[in-house]
Amino acid sequence: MKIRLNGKNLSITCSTLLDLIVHQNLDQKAVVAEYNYKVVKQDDWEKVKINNGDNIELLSFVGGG
Amino acid sequence: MKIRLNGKNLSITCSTLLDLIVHQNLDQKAVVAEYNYKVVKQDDWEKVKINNGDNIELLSFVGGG
Amino acid sequence: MKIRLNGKNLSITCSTLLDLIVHQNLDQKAVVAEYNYKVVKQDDWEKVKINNGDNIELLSFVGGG
Amino acid sequence: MKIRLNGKNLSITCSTLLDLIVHQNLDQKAVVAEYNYKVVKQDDWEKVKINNGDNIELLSFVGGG
Amino acid sequence: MEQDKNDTLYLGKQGFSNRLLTGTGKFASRELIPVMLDACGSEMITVALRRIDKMDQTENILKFIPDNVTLLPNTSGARTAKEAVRIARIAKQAGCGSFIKIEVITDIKYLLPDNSETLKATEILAKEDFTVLPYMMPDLTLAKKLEQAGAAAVMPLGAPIGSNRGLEMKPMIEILIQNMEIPVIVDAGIGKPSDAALAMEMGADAVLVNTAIATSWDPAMAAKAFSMAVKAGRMAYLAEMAQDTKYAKASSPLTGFLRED
Amino acid sequence: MEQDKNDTLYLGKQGFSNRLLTGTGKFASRELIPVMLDACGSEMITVALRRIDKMDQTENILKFIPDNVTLLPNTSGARTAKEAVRIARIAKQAGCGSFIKIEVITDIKYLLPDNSETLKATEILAKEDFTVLPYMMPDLTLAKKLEQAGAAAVMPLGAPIGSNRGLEMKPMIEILIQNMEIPVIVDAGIGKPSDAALAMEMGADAVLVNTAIATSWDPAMAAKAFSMAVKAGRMAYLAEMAQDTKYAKASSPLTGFLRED
Amino acid sequence: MEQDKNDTLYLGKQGFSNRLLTGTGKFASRELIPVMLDACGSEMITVALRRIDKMDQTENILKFIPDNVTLLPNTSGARTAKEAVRIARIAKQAGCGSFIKIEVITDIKYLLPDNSETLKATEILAKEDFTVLPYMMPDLTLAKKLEQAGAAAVMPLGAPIGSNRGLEMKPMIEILIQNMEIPVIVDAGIGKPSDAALAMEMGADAVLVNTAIATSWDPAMAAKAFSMAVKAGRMAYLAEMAQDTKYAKASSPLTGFLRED
Amino acid sequence: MEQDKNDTLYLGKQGFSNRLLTGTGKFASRELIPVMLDACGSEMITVALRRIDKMDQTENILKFIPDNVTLLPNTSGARTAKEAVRIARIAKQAGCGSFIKIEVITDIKYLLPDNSETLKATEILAKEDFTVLPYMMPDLTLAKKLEQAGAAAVMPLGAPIGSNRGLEMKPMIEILIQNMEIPVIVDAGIGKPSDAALAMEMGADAVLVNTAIATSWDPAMAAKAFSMAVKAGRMAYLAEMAQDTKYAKASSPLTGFLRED
Repeated sequence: MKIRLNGKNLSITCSTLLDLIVHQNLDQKAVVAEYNYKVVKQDDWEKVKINNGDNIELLSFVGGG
Repeated sequence: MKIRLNGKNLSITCSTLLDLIVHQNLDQKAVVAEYNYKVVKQDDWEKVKINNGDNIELLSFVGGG
Repeated sequence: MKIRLNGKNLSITCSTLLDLIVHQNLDQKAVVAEYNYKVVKQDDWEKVKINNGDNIELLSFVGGG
Repeated sequence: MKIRLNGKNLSITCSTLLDLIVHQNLDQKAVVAEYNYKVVKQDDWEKVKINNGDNIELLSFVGGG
Repeated sequence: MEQDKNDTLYLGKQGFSNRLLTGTGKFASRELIPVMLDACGSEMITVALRRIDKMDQTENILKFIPDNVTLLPNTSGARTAKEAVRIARIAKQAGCGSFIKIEVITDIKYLLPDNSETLKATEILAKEDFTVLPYMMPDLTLAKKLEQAGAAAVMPLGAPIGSNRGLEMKPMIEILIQNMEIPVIVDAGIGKPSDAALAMEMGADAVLVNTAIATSWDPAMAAKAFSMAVKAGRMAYLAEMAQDTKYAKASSPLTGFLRED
Repeated sequence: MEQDKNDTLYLGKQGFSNRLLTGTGKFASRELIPVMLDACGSEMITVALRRIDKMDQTENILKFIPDNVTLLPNTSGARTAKEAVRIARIAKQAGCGSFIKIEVITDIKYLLPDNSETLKATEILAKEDFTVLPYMMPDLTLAKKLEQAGAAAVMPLGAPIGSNRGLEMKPMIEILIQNMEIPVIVDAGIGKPSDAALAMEMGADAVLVNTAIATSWDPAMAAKAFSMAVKAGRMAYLAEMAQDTKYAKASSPLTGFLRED
Repeated sequence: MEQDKNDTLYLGKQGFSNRLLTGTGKFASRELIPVMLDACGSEMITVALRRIDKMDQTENILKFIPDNVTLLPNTSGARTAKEAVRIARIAKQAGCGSFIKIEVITDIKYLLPDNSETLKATEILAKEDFTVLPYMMPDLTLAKKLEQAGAAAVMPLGAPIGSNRGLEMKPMIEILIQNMEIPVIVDAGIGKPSDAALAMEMGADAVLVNTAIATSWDPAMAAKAFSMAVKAGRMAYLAEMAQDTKYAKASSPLTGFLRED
Repeated sequence: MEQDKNDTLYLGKQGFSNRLLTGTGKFASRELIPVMLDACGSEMITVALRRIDKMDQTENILKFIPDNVTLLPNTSGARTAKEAVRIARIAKQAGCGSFIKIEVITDIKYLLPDNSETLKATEILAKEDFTVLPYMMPDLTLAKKLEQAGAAAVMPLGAPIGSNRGLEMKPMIEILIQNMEIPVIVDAGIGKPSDAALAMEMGADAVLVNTAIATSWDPAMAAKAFSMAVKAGRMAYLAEMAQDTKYAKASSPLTGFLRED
């Protein structure tokens, strides 16, 4: 399955958003996940099935002025 | 005949643009005439017939920065 | 007896510095007295005899920047 | 004979100011000569006999602001 | 003698008593942020949103910000109104509240904002119930349009971001202060406490300081200094200090001199 | 985070922790003076000496100054070194302590000091164990002579007395600060807290403010504002804040932007 | 020694050797205009277009402008891009040539331009083969868009029109000068020859001065003064004058002193 | 329109029509000096006196100065009034005329003058029929003493010698200009034509420029630029240009707008 993650093309096997985030080994509390231009709350990550061509952004808040 | 001259409504009897300008007693060399949003050169003033509802602007160049 | 008090000539009858200050009706605590270019403390005012031609300054501290 | 020339001690054999300046090989037109704190004009250089202990300054005008 | 307890700054519906806004950028260590906030009492602080890079995955600036401090996410990185709007929406949905500092920049040399894209983003986000604080070039006509569009304040720059050059744009900022209904917050360029004090004396409603605090060798002390300077400037503004004069005015009396005559 | 407790200013042998010096001139009511002092914590205050005029005999400014505040009598009214010396000696003998602010002025329009008479008075009084603080035109050569003569500090003017025009003489004051061994106290002209903060950021050791406090409509609030600004400026100086830069420096990261690509 | 004869300023396709642009507004008598032009050698001058008012019907400013001076009609009075475009087209059809100074203003207090409407008018008129000179708030992002849209130059204001306050916007104008491909002409606010010289030294391509000339008591002398100042500033720019330094640099030699030793 | 032909500057009994004074220091080649003088028309130029050093014996700057240009020898190198007096007397006896620029400096970092030694030298030399032009720190009290002592003008510094920092001492120079009877010539620090123009606009009687001309890559062009700027500033001063205003003042008429209504 091919998706676009953070602006780059990627082939993955994860089936849900949660799988993807776990697989990326990220600190879940720090992650802001956008699935096809819509933010998904942490509780709902496991409900979101990933399909071919999806656009996913995994973001976090950082220092800025 | 009612026209709009320089932003104000006016009843006139002049039939051409030239008549109007002559009637207004203006220095013809100083006048820039716009007839229905189109500039008319001095030579053509007599050719322009004025109709009811026309929009006419009589302008001149003045000092400005 | 003629003295110079605060830059002005004055005829007085007071015999001591204390007399002079009392006679001028001044708040003694606020007065700084200079007798012939020397400051005299309040306790010593009564000891200072005034002579003809003496130069006396009665000063006080005021607001200043 | 020992003199002080331009702030430094010097032993010389020249007998006149002119001799000294010639001996120093200077462009005479550029020289301002002070002999014992007094300026001597070029015409008078040969008249000035140098004595032991004299203080001589050979100066010139330079660029300055 | 004390500053009026009711001297509250309202941004949208929220009131603030501290008029120093701070930022989280450029700190040598994020642990310094809560110490800095404690030192200066700032009640609002900016944060930025970025794609997670595996190489640097540990960052979550939010956990260094105490709960009583209001978050002000910025849209840094946006080059268009559209990108700014997207970032703003994500920040809000991610639970950062409804404040948003709009920052749309295409100039990478001076980081000067794009006023017209900033206006477009403001128009969109104000309608979505954001409390919109647009970072902007000080420009009265544009500021009036932002006000019209529902901005909660305008944030004119004093000088380019991070330049520490102070109130280079002072004449235009003064014009904004004298003509805007909504608050004017001077953002960017403030390098020293005296700059902050001056902005407040001029009548600015608040200042935002990040770089000058974060990059000093003692950010907590610097933050405290800025906080005091902001308060000092505000008090001077409220006390309507005397105007300057052409000639001198003696501060000691001009009579009663002790002289030899 | 707190400013170093040992950041003491020494004038002669006496140490001061508050770097705002104040004055007693021009207050609408003398009762405001102790309130003002309490508000700002100033530890030294100027007073003047005048001939008593029967019509106005009640004044004794000293009773409005708390015991813990050091008196700094000035020699205002003096037009020559001789007159200044006489006033200084009277003030000392009258129990005002050994501090003296030398002020010799012949220019009645701008009240600018006479540097050469000031130097002469300093030479005399320093030998008589006064702690001499000369008010002066900022002039490095003269300041070095004052230092040589035993002055405890130099007090260059920022701008004419009472003019509230701030640090007009900034370039020369900076030169003094960078080259003097004794403290530099900016006196006269400081009109706003931002001026005071700026002087301290530049490295001035203290500032003296009278007119701007006394003539504001709330002298206690103004004094507090100046006190905070002085502290803020001092802290910034101690924290060695970052220098200004020509270009911008981003305060948000320049990577990881969320964009449509 | 003479300034390079080829130091030509191009606006569109037309070259100019004199870098002082003038205006026809506010002269006490129109007869002064040709005298003023003769005194300063300005090769381009602004005029405005107004509805004829019977009461004041005699005005035709054009006859006071010599043929060798290029007309620059402005769009003053326009509050929108649409109105500016209309005025521009009339001016061109009336035989004033293809130069147009775009001026779109809604702020009647400071007469500050509306940058976004100015951009819209520029986009339209540049396509119609006007040589477009937009009067603008100094704003790099907007200036780049104007360049993109086909403007022949940008005309940032130094300070509000007629204020004589000089280069208040200096920092932003410097940024424009350093980053624009098209010429930068400083318009509005220039009050003294030194302001004009400074603008040229900074690298501005030209300046436009109207009020300061027209309202002086001797417009011809003032115009001459501005013209000389513009040339002086341009020459200094071309001669790349030395930079300023922190310390002094002796102008007389530091050796060979005549001294008592 | 032309500047009044009788606008003559008198220094002592000699009249000058060109108000730019120049210097001979720091030129890459002395051959540039007459070219520079020809380009700018300066009528007075400084020279210095030094002990001849065999290693560099060829210098005689005088032969590069045309006869119609008045020499102004300076006393550079003097650290005391006594040394300055000695140099002045030598210069006069050597045929350089009676003009003397007094320069007494002990500060080798900023080359700031010693005002009190300068006054002493002025007192002595004025009695010996020198036309004395003292270089000085701008200080009104001292300037008045110089005037009293017979100085033909005062020459306050704009900024440290050779620093090109312009009119840093502007506020004090303005005070001198408004209060002195003798001419005020701004010397030192003038780095750009705009600085020179500004000094003249303020009412200075002349300016002396050396470093900025001599160290530019084209001294003749630079000198010409300064000369034009000085004339421009003088003309503006004589034309009493309009004051600056807080708000804008339209330069185009505020009536008769062509609008859609």
